[in-house]
Amino acid sequence: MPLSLIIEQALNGLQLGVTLFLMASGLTLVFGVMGLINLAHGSLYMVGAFVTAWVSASVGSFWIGLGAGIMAAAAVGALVEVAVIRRLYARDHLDQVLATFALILIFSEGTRWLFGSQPLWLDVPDLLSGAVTLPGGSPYPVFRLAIIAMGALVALGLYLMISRTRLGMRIRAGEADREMIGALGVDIATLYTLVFALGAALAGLAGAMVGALQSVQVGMGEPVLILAFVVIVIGGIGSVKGALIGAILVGVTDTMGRILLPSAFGLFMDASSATAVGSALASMLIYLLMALVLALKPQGLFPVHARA
Amino acid sequence: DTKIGMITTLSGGGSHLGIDVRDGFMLAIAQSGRTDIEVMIEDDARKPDVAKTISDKFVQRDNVDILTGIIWSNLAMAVVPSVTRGGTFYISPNAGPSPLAGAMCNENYFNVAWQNNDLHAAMGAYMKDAGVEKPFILAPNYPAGTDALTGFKSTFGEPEREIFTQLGQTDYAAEIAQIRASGADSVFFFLPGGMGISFMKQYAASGVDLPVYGPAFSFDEVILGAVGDAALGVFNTSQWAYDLDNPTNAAFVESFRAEYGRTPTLYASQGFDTANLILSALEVAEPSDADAFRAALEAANFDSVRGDFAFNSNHHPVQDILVRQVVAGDGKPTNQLVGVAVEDHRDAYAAECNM
Amino acid sequence: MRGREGWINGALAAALLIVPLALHLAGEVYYVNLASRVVIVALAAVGLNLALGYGGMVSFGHAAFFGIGGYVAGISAHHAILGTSFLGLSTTTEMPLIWLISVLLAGVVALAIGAISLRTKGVYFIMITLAFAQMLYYFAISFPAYGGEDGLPIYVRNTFPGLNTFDPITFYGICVVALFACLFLTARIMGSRFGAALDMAHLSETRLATAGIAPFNIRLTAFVISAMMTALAGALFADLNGFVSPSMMSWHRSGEIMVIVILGGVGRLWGPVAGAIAFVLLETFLGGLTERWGLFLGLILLGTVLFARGGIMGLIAGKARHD
Amino acid sequence: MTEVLRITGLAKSFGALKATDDVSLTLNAGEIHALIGPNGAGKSTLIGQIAGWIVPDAGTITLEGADITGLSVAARAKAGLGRTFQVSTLAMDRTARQNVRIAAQARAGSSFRFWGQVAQDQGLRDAVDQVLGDVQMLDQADTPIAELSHGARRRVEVACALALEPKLLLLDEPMAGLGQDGTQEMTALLARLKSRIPILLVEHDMDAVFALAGRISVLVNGAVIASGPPDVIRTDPAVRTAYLGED
Amino acid sequence: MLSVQGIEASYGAAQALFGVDLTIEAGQAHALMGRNGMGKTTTIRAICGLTPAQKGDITFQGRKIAHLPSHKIARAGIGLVPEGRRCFATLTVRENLIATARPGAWDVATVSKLFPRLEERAGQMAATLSGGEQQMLAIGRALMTNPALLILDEATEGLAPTIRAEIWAALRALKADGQSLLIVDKTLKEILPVADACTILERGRSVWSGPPDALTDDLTTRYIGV
Ligand SMILES: Nc1ncnc2c1ncn2[C@@H]1O[C@H](COP(=O)(O)OP(=O)(O)OP(=O)(O)O)[C@@H](O)[C@H]1O
Ligand SMILES: Nc1ncnc2c1ncn2[C@@H]1O[C@H](COP(=O)(O)OP(=O)(O)OP(=O)(O)O)[C@@H](O)[C@H]1O
Ligand SMILES: CC(C)C[C@H](N)C(=O)O
Ligand SMILES: [Mg+2]
Ligand SMILES: [Mg+2]
Repeated sequence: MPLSLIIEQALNGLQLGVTLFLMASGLTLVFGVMGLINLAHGSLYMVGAFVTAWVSASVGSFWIGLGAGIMAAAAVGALVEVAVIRRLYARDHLDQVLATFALILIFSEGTRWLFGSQPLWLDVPDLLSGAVTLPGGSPYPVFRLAIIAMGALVALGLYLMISRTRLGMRIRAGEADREMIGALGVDIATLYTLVFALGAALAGLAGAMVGALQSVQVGMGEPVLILAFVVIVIGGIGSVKGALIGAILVGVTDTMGRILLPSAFGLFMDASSATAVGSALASMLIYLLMALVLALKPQGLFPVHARA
Repeated sequence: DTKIGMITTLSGGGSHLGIDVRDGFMLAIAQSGRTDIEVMIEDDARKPDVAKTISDKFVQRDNVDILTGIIWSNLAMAVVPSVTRGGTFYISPNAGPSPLAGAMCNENYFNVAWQNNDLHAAMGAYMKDAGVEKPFILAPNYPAGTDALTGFKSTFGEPEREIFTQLGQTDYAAEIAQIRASGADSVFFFLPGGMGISFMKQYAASGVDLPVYGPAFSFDEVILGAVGDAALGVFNTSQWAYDLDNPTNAAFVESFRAEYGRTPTLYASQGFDTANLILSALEVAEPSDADAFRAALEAANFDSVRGDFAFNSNHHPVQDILVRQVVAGDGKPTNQLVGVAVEDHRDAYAAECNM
Repeated sequence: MRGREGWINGALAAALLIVPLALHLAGEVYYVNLASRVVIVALAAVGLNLALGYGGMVSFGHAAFFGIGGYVAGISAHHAILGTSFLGLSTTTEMPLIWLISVLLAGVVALAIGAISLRTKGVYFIMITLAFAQMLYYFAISFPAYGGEDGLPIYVRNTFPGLNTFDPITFYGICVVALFACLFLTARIMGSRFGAALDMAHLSETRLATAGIAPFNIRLTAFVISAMMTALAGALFADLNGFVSPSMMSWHRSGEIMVIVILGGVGRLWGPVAGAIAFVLLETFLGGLTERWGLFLGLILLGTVLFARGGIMGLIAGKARHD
Repeated sequence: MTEVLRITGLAKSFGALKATDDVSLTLNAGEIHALIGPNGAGKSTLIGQIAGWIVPDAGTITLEGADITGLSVAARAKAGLGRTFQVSTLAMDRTARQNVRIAAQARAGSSFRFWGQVAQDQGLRDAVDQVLGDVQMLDQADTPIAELSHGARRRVEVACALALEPKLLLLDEPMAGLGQDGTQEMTALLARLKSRIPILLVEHDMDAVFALAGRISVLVNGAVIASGPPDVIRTDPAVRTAYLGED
Repeated sequence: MLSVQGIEASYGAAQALFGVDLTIEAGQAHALMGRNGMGKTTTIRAICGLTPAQKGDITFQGRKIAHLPSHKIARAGIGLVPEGRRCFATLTVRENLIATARPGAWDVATVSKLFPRLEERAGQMAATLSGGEQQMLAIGRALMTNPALLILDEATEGLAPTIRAEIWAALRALKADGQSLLIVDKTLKEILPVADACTILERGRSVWSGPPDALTDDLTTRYIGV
């Protein structure tokens, strides 16, 4: 297997990882820090992608579309938080599962209603289209590099926000004891709405970027959502650092597994079965990874909750 | 009254196929002027279990006479055998998995489109003639994908490298990396619907510049519209082209454009032919008289948009396979008929079928 | 079982006995099968309810057990039809044997999954059970011999000695007996010493351990029993549909079983039955009324969580009583 | 005097902090042995190690001569270790009876019985009534814990521990949160119990400690700095500076 | 400074307060007394907006606060040391202190001086603190909001005698600086010397109010149980 292929795949893995991170970071805020299981996070990803695609197509500018997509996701996130999620913080996880499952149904069908059942296609902006030649000599798509760079920035910003600022402390405090933080003078309800909207905006951003790369369709958020859950569980729920490392681990494992395993099985099987077994094993790989991590460290790689 | 149940894909990345089959089908029904035919349509979302549930409902609750509409072979494999064994007619406007053409064929099963291998086999032959030596070939891992590569190899011989992708996959970075590293001289891919769009867009952005080939499924008008100029100049094989010169076709293309405001794809033509086949048989017999109706279907006594059309012994078409090229069109690229690849093609499985 | 909840449970039982019979007499094959579907889904949820409702173990991976049951039925039928053997063993089409194998196999798998997963708590448990289910899901996808992603059709329904399982109402009868048996079993278990311990494992693990009962063993046992019931439902489901596919194990399915339990009322004996009836009927009839049924189903579910705490049972029978 | 519990050389560190530093002590039949010391001295950590929640770094714990250092929490409870918690661990929406019954059921044998119905088990019922009577909670036996007052909950906790028929009790701040009258009631209850069941008592309420304890050990920074009868401890200068203060 | 008039409050269907009156003058320490379960904590929760009063009025520094959300009440200048400590378990000691701090005389340095123990444990997760350490943290946290009125609900519970003595000394010092206090504590002999006024609750009603020296033995045996 040539080195250039390994490098390119490693970059692909990184890009997948970063995309997952954008989803996972929002989830880890909502799930880990605010203590809410939000199955509908994938819907916000979808909203971001659809609005970006739609606005880009009508206005003719990807960048305006992207801005609109992110803002729409944030706005929808804020709306959902105020209308539904807010009532669920005090409930147990089961009610949250049911309510956000219902939100998935509503969002999927609503999106279908507004935008139709067919996928929308979004073009990569001219500025980021085409490929650049990497130092090693092989070309690589600019857009994927841009995604990697953007993810790194978001990761840094979030990490600083959560671990270094009072805002971050207050959010975490709110999870530990929501009533108490209020009694000490913090308007936790508004704060949570903002955090939720921020998580939604990040999901929308991820959706728009991936949408431009792949396609924009109803249900696009669900596979990513599950992977994002895997990511934050591996990383340690509530830890932004954990989300980043978990995301990259999952992205690279998945991408590398997807080419290495089929070719490994290809050595002693026919192509069709090798792909089937290899790629399915590759998809199992990340879950194996997760089970392994949890079996050894039941709180993930970077546990934040050292509860008594 | 005749009840027809249509199970097809109307949502998700495979939806434009189902939509065109449906629209082509309904256009023919409308043109027939018959009001005694009830067509019930449901979306299978390209999920086998959903398709199975819908077929149970059509058969058990609605007592349909004829089922049709399935786009994807994996769904067809889940639904068709039990339906046809139960005595209901199934007329396929698209999916043509090899088992149903061969060992598992059934007297109540007809395919109006093609057997899955056909277009790929024709492209294999074409590429061999064109002097391609080391193609990298890929298709989704499901019955039609396996058929596609089998068909290709049956005429081309061994490719440089073959890989299978996942059905419904949207990210092809890993495949493109492997293409880049493979040392192949060309790419043949079978990626229908949204898969083709994603692949072509990512391929164009990747900086890999090997020529690509494929069946018409990878280059239908919807895909071309979404990928833009990246596909210009590409050759592909099809059993039909909108610029195919015969009066039935000219009338079909014109009326389809008038009705739906777009150029039909091959899927629309298949839906249109399927409906016309059924209509032609209904002229002769009722589905309740199964033997007579079957005989009427076998006669294939209708004007196909493909010109000559006849059924082989396994109820699959005998037809010409054409070659088309992607050219710049009016605003977006389109396909242009450039020649015939194989005349009166018959699929490879008829011999295995005894009904 | 006393008071209003008792009446509601009785009404549900009566409906399950009478309505399908009436549909059968009216010749509505499709609706009799729909009733079987309701009952089977309810059975899967009754299984989950033991772990989730009574034991507080929020398993997001019960579809794995549902799928195991399904695949045992499917693979048996597959080999029986082709006349081939499974790893040298001849297979069967007798339902009782298939059920036994399904239930045992699911039990063994649940023992392994539970032994690892129960080391974790809360959301980690939710996610690790999901992970194991996803593993099995992808395993099913990867195994081309049994249809892989495309699934495995069962062209001929499995048999039951002395009964004609093809007859929809007979098959319904089998399903409903299985459901009632599992409900009775659940009631017995929850009234027993084991049930009391499980209840405490849910409410106060510390209390249980302090009393000298290891919570882990209690939980694991309940998890295994719960998986077994769900597997039985899976085996019946495969025969009802005549088709098994990895989607039986998907996270969507796990979510759906969970939603049914929550919708019906967590930790209420007949909650899952109420949930299954409501969910399947809503899905079917909203689907008949409008193409946008998903939207309305979503709104109804949302309304239930926000305004009816404790699900349907909570809404009509009030708070659960424990005695 | 028979020795019920013996701790030898117990040690536990959290990072650089020695929470338990080579602690040895004993508990004899019929006595209340009080463990006092400043906040963060390591009292709860010590109780946690005895009960099995925290694994010690070194040292052994023996119960009536048998080494229990390696046993799990549940196994120790079965072996005869009863305890209450600083923060209530009762199941809030179950009744006092149901909470106590779990302990009685564990005492009465395996909980892996799936068929017989506990509600109908007369033996269990009698055992539960017996201990609820001991703590004077019979009249509120069927009230959910959530509706009980703080003091009543404390008594139910003690009943749970008693239902185990333990060889000894570990009590971590049983008076915390009780009003003055509650404290008095609890003091009376413990005084009644001590002849039957010896108690290792952690408590900051000095009135109660001096009223009840036969022996007092003082823990400071994880180590025992003094141990002896109340009168000696009360006047020990080191104890006064570290803990009691001047009064 | 604070005036509570005839408030009633419930937990769900269960009413806990049936009419509580309470007045605190600026710069004074007010003791709220009564047996277990008589409504002391509930009164405090009502003042802080955690269990809003359904009837009655609460006026703080001339402003009606009965229907404000809790964070607004806190910002109006009420600081709470809650029953049961309720430190933010997943935050470190230092983070607990600064997360909700507001500018004023109390800052990390002054709180550390009051509780040196907290400084030693600054980087430790609050969940792993000992019971008494958590209690100190809860007091420090409330002080850091620099409230006009500091409410302490059983703030010395579980503290060693030496520390309690220090806390009472600190409270006396605070009062000397003009800090208003509302104190619930079970040890009469410690609270009475600090208090300027007392209110006794009995079954959710205020039944007696007056200066500590007017508190007769008869009253204490009847309502407090000594
Ligand atoms: N998991 C842990 N990690 C780090 N430090 C810990 C941990 N658990 C306890 N400690 C520290 O160990 C010391 C002893 O704690 P412990 O709870 O045993 O004290 P204690 O004597 O019970 O005090 P109190 O009377 O205040 O309850 C404390 O300083 C505490 O902060
Ligand atoms: N969360 C709750 N739900 C229902 N009832 C409650 C709740 N909290 C307290 N109560 C009830 O309200 C009444 C007043 O309780 P409150 O906690 O105010 O008493 P208190 O005077 O602070 O007692 P203590 O000295 O034990 O702290 C009690 O009867 C109590 O049982
Ligand atoms: C051509 C494709 C759209 C469908 C394929 N022939 C199948 O049977 O699945
Ligand atoms: Mg302690
Ligand atoms: Mg109180």
